Amino acid sequence: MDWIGITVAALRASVGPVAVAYALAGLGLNLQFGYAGLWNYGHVVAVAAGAYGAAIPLEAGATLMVGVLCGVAAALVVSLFLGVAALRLRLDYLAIATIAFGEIFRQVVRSNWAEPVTGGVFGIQQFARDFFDLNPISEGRYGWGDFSFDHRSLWLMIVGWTLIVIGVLAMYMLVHSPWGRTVRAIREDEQVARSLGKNVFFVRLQSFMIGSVFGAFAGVLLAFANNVNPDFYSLILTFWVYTALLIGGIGRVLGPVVGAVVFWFLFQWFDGFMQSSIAEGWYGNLLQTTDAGPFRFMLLGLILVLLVVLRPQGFFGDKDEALLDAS
Amino acid sequence: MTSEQQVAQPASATQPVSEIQPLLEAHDLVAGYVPGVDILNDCAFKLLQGEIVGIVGPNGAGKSTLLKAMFGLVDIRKGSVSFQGSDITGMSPHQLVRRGVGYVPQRDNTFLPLTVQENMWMGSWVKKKVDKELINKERKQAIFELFPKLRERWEQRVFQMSGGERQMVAMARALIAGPEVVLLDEPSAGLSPRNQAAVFDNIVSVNKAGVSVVIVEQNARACLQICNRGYVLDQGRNVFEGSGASILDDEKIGRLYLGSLTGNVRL
Amino acid sequence: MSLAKFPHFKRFIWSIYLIILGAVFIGAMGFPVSGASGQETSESIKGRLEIEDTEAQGPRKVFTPISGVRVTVSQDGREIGTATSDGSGEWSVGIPSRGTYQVRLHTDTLPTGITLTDAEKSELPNVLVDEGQSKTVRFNFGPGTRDTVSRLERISNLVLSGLRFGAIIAMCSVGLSLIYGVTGLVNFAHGELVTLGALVAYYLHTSAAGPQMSLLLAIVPTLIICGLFGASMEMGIWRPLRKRHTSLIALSLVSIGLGFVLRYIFAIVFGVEFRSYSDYSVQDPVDFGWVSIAPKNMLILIVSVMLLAAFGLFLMLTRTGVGIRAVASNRELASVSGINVEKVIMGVWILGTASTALGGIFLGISERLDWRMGLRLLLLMFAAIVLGGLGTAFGAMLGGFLIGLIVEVSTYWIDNEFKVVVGLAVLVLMLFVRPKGLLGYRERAA
Amino acid sequence: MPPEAMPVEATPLEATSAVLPAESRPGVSKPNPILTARGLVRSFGAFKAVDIQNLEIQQGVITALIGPNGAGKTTFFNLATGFDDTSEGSCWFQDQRITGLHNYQIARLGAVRTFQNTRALTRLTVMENMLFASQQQFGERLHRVYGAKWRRKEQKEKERARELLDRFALTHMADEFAGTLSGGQRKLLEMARALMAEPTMVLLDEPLAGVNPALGETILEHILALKAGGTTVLFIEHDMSAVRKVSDWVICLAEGRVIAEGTHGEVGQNQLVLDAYLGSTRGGMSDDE
Repeated sequence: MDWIGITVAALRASVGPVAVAYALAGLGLNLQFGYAGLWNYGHVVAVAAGAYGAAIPLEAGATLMVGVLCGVAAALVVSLFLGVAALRLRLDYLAIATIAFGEIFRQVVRSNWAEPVTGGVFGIQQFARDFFDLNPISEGRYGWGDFSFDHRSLWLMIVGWTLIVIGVLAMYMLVHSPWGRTVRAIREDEQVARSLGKNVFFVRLQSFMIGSVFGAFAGVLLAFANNVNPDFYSLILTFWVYTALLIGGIGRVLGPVVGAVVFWFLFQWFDGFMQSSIAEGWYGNLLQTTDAGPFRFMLLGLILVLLVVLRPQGFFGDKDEALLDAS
Repeated sequence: MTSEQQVAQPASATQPVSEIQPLLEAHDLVAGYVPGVDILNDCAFKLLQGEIVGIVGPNGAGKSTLLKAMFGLVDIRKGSVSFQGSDITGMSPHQLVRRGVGYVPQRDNTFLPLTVQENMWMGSWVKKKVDKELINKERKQAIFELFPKLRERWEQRVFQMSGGERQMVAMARALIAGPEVVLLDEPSAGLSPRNQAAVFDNIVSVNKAGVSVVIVEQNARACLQICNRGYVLDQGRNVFEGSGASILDDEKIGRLYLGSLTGNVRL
Repeated sequence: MSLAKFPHFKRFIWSIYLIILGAVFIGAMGFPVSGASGQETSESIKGRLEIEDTEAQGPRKVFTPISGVRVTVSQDGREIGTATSDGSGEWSVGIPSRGTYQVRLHTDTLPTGITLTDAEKSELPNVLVDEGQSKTVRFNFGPGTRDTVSRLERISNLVLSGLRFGAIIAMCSVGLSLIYGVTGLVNFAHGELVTLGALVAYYLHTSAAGPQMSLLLAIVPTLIICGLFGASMEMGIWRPLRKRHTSLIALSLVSIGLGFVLRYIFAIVFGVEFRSYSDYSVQDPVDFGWVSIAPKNMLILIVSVMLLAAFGLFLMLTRTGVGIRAVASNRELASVSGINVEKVIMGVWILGTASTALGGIFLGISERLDWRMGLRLLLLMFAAIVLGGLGTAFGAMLGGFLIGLIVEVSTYWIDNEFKVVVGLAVLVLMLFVRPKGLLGYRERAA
Repeated sequence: MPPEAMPVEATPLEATSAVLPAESRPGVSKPNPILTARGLVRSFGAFKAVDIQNLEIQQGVITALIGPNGAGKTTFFNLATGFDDTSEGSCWFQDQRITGLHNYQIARLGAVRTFQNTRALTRLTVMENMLFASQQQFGERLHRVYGAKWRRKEQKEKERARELLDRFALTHMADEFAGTLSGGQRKLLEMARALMAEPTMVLLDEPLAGVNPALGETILEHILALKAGGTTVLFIEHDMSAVRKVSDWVICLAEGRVIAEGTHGEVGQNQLVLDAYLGSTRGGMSDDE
């Protein structure tokens, strides 16, 4: 078995454009879930709104700037609507409401009815020419051996990692400001916050919407990297971001970034490992090559379970600060 | 409640307390909810057959915790609890109920969406042999004698009832299993004065019917008036123990621990 | 590591391991591992060509199949496929994906003497096929006495279909609601319990490697297996986590992970294509005047209603049933009343998974089976229990029927593809208007 | 014990500059009311948890709210601070009608409450708990987060917080998680936190509940110090000796109604009050002093 090949491919995925998008989405979810304590199971709505919000005007011929702004604006509008409606509910209801909303969003954009605008099941392709026209890197592959990227991926990665650096800095300042303190205090005890004159609903809404902006950037990046396809934005995306977040550690600024990198490393590694081991006939005829995909997802589900149970603070966190463990 | 139970003798003054086999006893209890924080520190408690014993003290003294620890609701870290001479430390509530200990929590002490009748079924859960028939007859009769009001409310759901009526349902629920002893956590909390008086009267009649009673109360004076003996707790420790009257008469105890306005009432 | 604080760690790990192993084992034994798992598209357009035999005697209509007729499916002028009707008049064309297609009947291939009722309708220009759907289209032949379906007939058929779907949702969501009631767990893996029931029955009934018992006989062992599965999940996973005072949100994340694990095991062992039980897969609807319904669906509706009513009576009248309601309303008090709460929770898990499995079998009979059938139902189940009132069994029943009705009847006005959206919109709306649900009771503040 | 705490020598009345009302009947109007309730009702079905015709809380004095369990004291607190919905009637705070306002808006007007069960924000440090309470957090508005201005402001607030922590003997814990504090320390933190908000009126729900007598004394001194600093105090208390020590005025609730008002001496003699507490008319009242 080509252990090195598998590992290099995994390393490549762990810093690639999709991992970057997960890190960005994770930054947003971390603000909502880790710092503000909002049980948001519909983060995919923000990501999808970002992707569609950017892709639709771009396809219609808008400039890149307008497209990106539209993506962010779409996420803001959707999260404003969802937040105003759902943030007044008890938190387990919030979870159900957001998950339902995520599915509503997906079903609507993929419907025949919305097809003239969203492309229905086929999604939207070939709209990011403006973005790749800005690419200063000339055509070709760059890197060492198997660890190499083509010019498009590299351009996406440069933009993406820049966004992450900016995002992490912005998030750090945000959560270490008095505003961030209020957000955390509300997570601890909203009644106390109210008794001290804090507008709990408004601050929650703010954190919800800011988290969605990060999600929107992730969506725009994903759209540039992979085109827009409605079935990509199913509920499952939210839970992979949760898994990544749990790996990195909830409620720490760098947690989602570390988590996304590790998550995609594992994801790709499992995939490579399963493919080769099945091909080499390790399991007899118990597993076929087509089972490698599902098997990898199964392992990741298992990781999610074990993480929550055994290390709610993440691989790198401190037990005392484990946010999940408090009952 | 039932005929096989004797009407108990109140602890007689001639016999020293230590020589009688206690019904419920706790030694050197250390217990708490959060790891590392002990609410009870070496707390001791004793109840004799047929007694009413009050546990009083300031808020946060650990009165309710003592009750919960004896009833298996709080982890006991040190010490032991025994009932009728056998060790019950760490037993779970449903085992204790089967042995004849009843407990009425302070809040949320009724099944709100259930009818009074269904609440009673739940109270008699441990009596597997007791079919509906028996509940309908003997025990129901006994409950109606104590709480006549429940007769007309029998089929009503509890969430439609008032606070005083709910407290009756709660007590009846604990009594219908025919326990030897009931532990009452602040039975008068949240009730109007008239209802409070009624609750204490009820407790006395329950006791007369042969059930020993442990009461935790904020309303110390009203409680101690019906108690044979009382314990004063502070900071999870016993600070005073004696007959109800002796606690009430003790000026210092009254001022320091009984704490409420009634601490200044001389009877 | 937090192992020290988790006394049931070993048990937990073992149960996860056993769940996976068991599922893989059953799968490996039960489902012939075929190359079919690569064949992911399963959408098709099919139909049966037949003409009413107007001379036949008796109350029931008799149809004669028309064979040898060619039908072409195309999309935007592109031909997708052609089929010829077989001896029973049936034809079927596989299509690549969801979308709108045109279906044309070649009238020149019709046997002499048989004509279309409406000659213009030899081509159906807008045949909409959903994801995974096998769409049936109909051509009418002969003089055509009743080819127009009245509004009343359409809506009453939708109502009946809604009741059937609602019964299935209700069967499946009673367990979800009760488990939430007694443990507070928002179980996102509940959809997988639906799938599990359907697939275990498939193994016992249809699968070549299974015992191939009749479907009705297979139901009993299926329910036992699924009930035991629920019990082992409770024993191995949920009880240890509850003992450790794991927060509800962490529990729900565990259920999400567990859902993934189960679902992808299904995908591996069952494959990703749609299948049907060999019994009852095709049944002609029986006409009752205004409504027509396949007998299997009628039976599902009747049996579900009877079972749900029996379960309701059980909850109202028996000691155990009242005990379940008591634990759901106040777990702490139930425990101090002498109820062995853990035992009741265990009972609820067994009952809940068994009834959910039965719902899954019903879903499989009335529609089809695949590895995601439960996931597709999950959000509608949530809609049902939120509508009826979280944590109450009667709420789940009422909510289930209502959601089924709303979802089906909405297609009278709204396009088919928005069915689920309508159900979820009801859920969201309910959360805003009356979060405690229709049957939830309000606790009076003390 | 904090060094700055005032010794409890002067009886409360001597330290009061405000003139107490001459009469002591329920609902009497007072010279300078800060909180006023008129026809205030909170009903649950047919049951009225609070039913107050007329009640005024005087500015600058310490008022104690007493009454048996379930008399509606905490419910009244909840109504006055917007934590519960009023069924009928209204409350005014300094001439502004506050019924219908959100609880945080009422807090911003200057009426800050505490809770009966201590509520420390456990995963924030003690210092963060304090800073969070400040009403003048410039950087609390989102659009200012990335400016530099709030840091200067924060520095000032930090000094103020440190002073308060000194006063409550919590300085050494400033950088610990509030979750590590003992029960008594949490009680002190909660009070310090309320003061950090610079309220014109504090409403303390059983500030002595669950604390030992020594700490109780300290808390009472802090309450007196509050008055000296010009803050109005309304507190719920069961412990009559504490009420006697610090309160200028006592209001007794029973079954949701105000049954007596006056100085603690007057209320202590009131037959209605005794009845309410005892549920019967046994016994009389005698003052220790």
